[in-house]
Amino acid sequence: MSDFLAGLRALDRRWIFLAVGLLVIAPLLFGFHIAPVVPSHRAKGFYDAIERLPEGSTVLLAGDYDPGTRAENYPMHLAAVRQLMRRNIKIIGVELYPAGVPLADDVLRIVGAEFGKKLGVDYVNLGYKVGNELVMSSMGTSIPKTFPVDSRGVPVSQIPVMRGIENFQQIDMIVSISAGYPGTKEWVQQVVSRFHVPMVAGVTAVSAPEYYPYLQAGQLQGLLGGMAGAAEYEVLVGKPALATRGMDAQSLAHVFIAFMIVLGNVAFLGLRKPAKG
Amino acid sequence: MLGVERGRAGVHLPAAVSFAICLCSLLFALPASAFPLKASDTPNDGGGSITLEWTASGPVAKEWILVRRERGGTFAPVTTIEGTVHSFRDGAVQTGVTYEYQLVAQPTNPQLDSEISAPTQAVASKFDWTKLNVLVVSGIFFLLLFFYIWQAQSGVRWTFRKIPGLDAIEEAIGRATEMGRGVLYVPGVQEIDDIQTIASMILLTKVARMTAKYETNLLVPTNSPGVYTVAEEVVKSAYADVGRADAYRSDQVRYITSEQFAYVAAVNGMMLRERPAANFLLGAFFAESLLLAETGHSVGAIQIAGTANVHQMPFFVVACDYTLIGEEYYAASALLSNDARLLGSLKASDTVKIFLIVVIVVGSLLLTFGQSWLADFFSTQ
Amino acid sequence: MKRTVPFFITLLSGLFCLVAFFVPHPWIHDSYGAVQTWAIVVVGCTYVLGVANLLRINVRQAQRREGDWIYKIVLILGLLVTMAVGFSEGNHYSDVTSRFQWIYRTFYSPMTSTMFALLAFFIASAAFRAFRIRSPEAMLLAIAAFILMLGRVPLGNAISHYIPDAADWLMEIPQNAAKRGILIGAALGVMATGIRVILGLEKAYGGGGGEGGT
Amino acid sequence: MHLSSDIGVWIGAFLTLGIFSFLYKDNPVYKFCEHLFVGVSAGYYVVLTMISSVYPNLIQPLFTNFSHDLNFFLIIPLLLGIMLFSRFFPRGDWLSRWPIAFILGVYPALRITGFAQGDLVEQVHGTILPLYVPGDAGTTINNWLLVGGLLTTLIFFFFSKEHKGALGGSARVGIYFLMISFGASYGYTVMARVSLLIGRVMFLLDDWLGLLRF
Repeated sequence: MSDFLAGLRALDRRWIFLAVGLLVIAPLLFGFHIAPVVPSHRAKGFYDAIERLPEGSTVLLAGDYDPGTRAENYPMHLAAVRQLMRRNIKIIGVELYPAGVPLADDVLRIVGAEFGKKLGVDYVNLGYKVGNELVMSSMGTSIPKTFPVDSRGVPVSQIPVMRGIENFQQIDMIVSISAGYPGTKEWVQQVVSRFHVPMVAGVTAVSAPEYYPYLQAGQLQGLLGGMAGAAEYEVLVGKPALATRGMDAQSLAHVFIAFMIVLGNVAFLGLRKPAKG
Repeated sequence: MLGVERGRAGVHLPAAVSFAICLCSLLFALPASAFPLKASDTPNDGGGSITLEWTASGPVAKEWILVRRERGGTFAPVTTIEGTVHSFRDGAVQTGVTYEYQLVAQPTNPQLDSEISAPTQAVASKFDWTKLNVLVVSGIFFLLLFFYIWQAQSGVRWTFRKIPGLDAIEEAIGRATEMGRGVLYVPGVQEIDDIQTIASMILLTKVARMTAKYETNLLVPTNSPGVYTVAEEVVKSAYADVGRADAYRSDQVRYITSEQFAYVAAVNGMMLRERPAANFLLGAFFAESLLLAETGHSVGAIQIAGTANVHQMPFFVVACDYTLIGEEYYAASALLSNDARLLGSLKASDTVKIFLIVVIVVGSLLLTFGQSWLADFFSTQ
Repeated sequence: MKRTVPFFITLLSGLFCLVAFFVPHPWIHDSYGAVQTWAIVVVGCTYVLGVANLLRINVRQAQRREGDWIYKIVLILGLLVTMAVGFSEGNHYSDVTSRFQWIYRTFYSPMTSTMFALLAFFIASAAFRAFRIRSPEAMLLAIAAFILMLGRVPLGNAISHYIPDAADWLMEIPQNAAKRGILIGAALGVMATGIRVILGLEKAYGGGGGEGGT
Repeated sequence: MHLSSDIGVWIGAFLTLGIFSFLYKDNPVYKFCEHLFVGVSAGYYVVLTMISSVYPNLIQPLFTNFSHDLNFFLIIPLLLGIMLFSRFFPRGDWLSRWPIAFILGVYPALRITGFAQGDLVEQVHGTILPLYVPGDAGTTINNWLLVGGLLTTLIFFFFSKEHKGALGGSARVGIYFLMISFGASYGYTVMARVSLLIGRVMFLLDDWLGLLRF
């Protein structure tokens, strides 16, 4: 037994790496299903908040992430645009991550084609602007002055969907898809209370716990956390896609990591002094 | 509180007048079935907006066309509104121009039209009363801050509680000395202008003085040239302070690389080779926190960590012997720095916390007994 | 001149922006809009400056043949080629078929997403080698982590709906209370530092933003 | 199996595997990828910043529409932006402090009001909760826990008095709340990292090797 524990303690961590890799590849490759995705009430809150918007409303869609967290944010971005376009809501996209622009362009183009929406008439992507929370605050004064042109360089005065849009008074809701700074936290701080605009957020799992106080205080109407939140939302929107596909691998990896914590504590039992403080 | 009441009353005064005018016109001018349309300046904005409210009694039109005219002009449509709606904010008016509104039923049915509203102007507010709570809370905090900084500058010193992680620094260096092994100090991965890195440099002063005194080897790998320059200066002068300038070697502080994972790989390599008895991970950490803490733990070092990056705290808590959590980390550096501005700020934020605790307790008790005014005062939405 | 002018620029622009938060009147608000646009442009220039600096440091290291100089050349080439392609395409840089987008999709996108994917492996190994439950506090942390890891994936729900329910409760009540405590403390810290910077009481300039990033 | 015929996907796959090779050990391929990544991303940032911010918000209005809408005031940020680059000349170094001073006025002011409103005032408001909800024992208990959890966490971060007696007891409870919140963060971080790995594996198996059929 003690030999076994000693062996465990000396385990090269690359074996653990290998196990993680296999556990993630296997369910994807063989496509076996462990359990169905059941939406949580937070995902429902996100979905219902968008459902409550009257047709023809205008939504600001902030895609503040880049390929670094694409696996988490892209599925929720895609699903949110599906729900918005299905409900005939006009979309104004902005991105405060420079590398987020092509992702947002993709999402709008792909779903726009699905629903037969026209760029410029039903939706527009204003693209990236440097300055983080300063851009948000500046949009509160004037959106056309902050974004004189869209991501293609077309002046906003020539874009039909931007007609009449001056500042947040004409925006019915903000949908924030966020990876970190700048993102949901800054939108809450700079825009939600200050200009009284309701907001829902789809965020990476790392940052999700930080936003629960905002959710409880009513600064957010709904919250999607990570790929699991995206999968729940995909089910609600009625088009299970990328995130739902990944959930079985996700389940297995979680169990494995929990098991590693237990195993590690058994292996190193009694080896170190107890901690103080 | 009085300020709010007064402010709000002031804003509503014209509304009350216009409502009275509406009532009068109801009596004299219009058919009985029409309902009043209340138009008033949208409060707390920069002008350019009028808020309309109405309650239609009896049968309601399917849709309304909202029409507007400048006084003496002719009505022109503004927008179409569904019959179920009861308010609208017209944000396309000019400040200081007098307007009149009417809701015209669609399909046409004059019976269902509203009255013509009383003439109204959009007014630009000089103060946004919904933000009074922000002004009050920040005002209290800043006044306390200036007061305590001023006190600290005139030599007042307060007693603060012990911070276990801070006291453990000496113990860890002592143990390293006994074991004849070195000490590793990682100052985070942000630039020198980051507040957390600055705090780290203050803590480094204490660590360097002790290692100089105990003649224990200290290594400081840095990931930015800026941090390298400052850290070198800090360590050098700490050695000089305790009279051991001769013991300082130029390779104790090193610039490794700015690339995140390459830096981690290099520091982990140092840990495995040098096997330090104590690791200090103090500064702004991101994804590298768990890699550094893991390797440090596996070589059996005493680890003391501190960061204000919330996401990284769990990894430090489980793998390190002591963790300075968020504010504790800043407090530790303030206590060590003896800088009046930092000490005054610490004292001021403690005092504001007492104030907030009282507000929350009193507000919750009031709310329990049906009094919501304190809660409402803090509402921002 | 060298110190007083910057001091007054910071003081005036800071106080003006503070006042503008509370005053919606066009007297203040219109110029506030202009000030913000100026700041956006200046911040844009600092980004360009940052990259110019990166280029300068790396060119110097490559010239001196220091350490990994060969990799510095890779860095410089990557930087210059990307810039040249981007600027040569002008406003068409955002077209799906542009060469700039090809560079983004072929180089930038796979590399940045893989960098962060590495961490899945490291977190598993750290769970085994450096997650020590040796105090009641660590025990609480571990239990909360277990409940969350199971409760947030479909597997937890398949075992029992109590697991996601417990995870929800943990997140919404105890977790929420503690995070709010951290949030309030951090807010006080940011406000204190902010006002010290505006009033010129801060020796070192703090620029870091929030707790984002990974 | 349906191998990709797109050269871009092959390069992306090579770079992905090159970065994953770091898991075995630090090696030249990884170093190559890392430096290339830094170079390409810096180049990308410059292009985006110039084309999407500096050009439309400064150059275009200033040089094509000078007199319209007070655009000539944009000379101020233009000068500030140019002054930044005086850093490269030792004697003009002090000039670069002016634009920095401007940014150091605007950002702290934004943060002060943003944090004060969103993270201080509104969070206090969110914690003022009724301590007895008739007929709803669950909400009553949760409200007590939320209020109590926040107060004890704040007390833990209270430094002006030694944590002894009732204060010490409260601080202790505060630590338990903090530990639960760290456990929750741990669980969520695990989730995030695994998701990103899944994303990369999907890229390799699907886009590159064409092995997945959904």
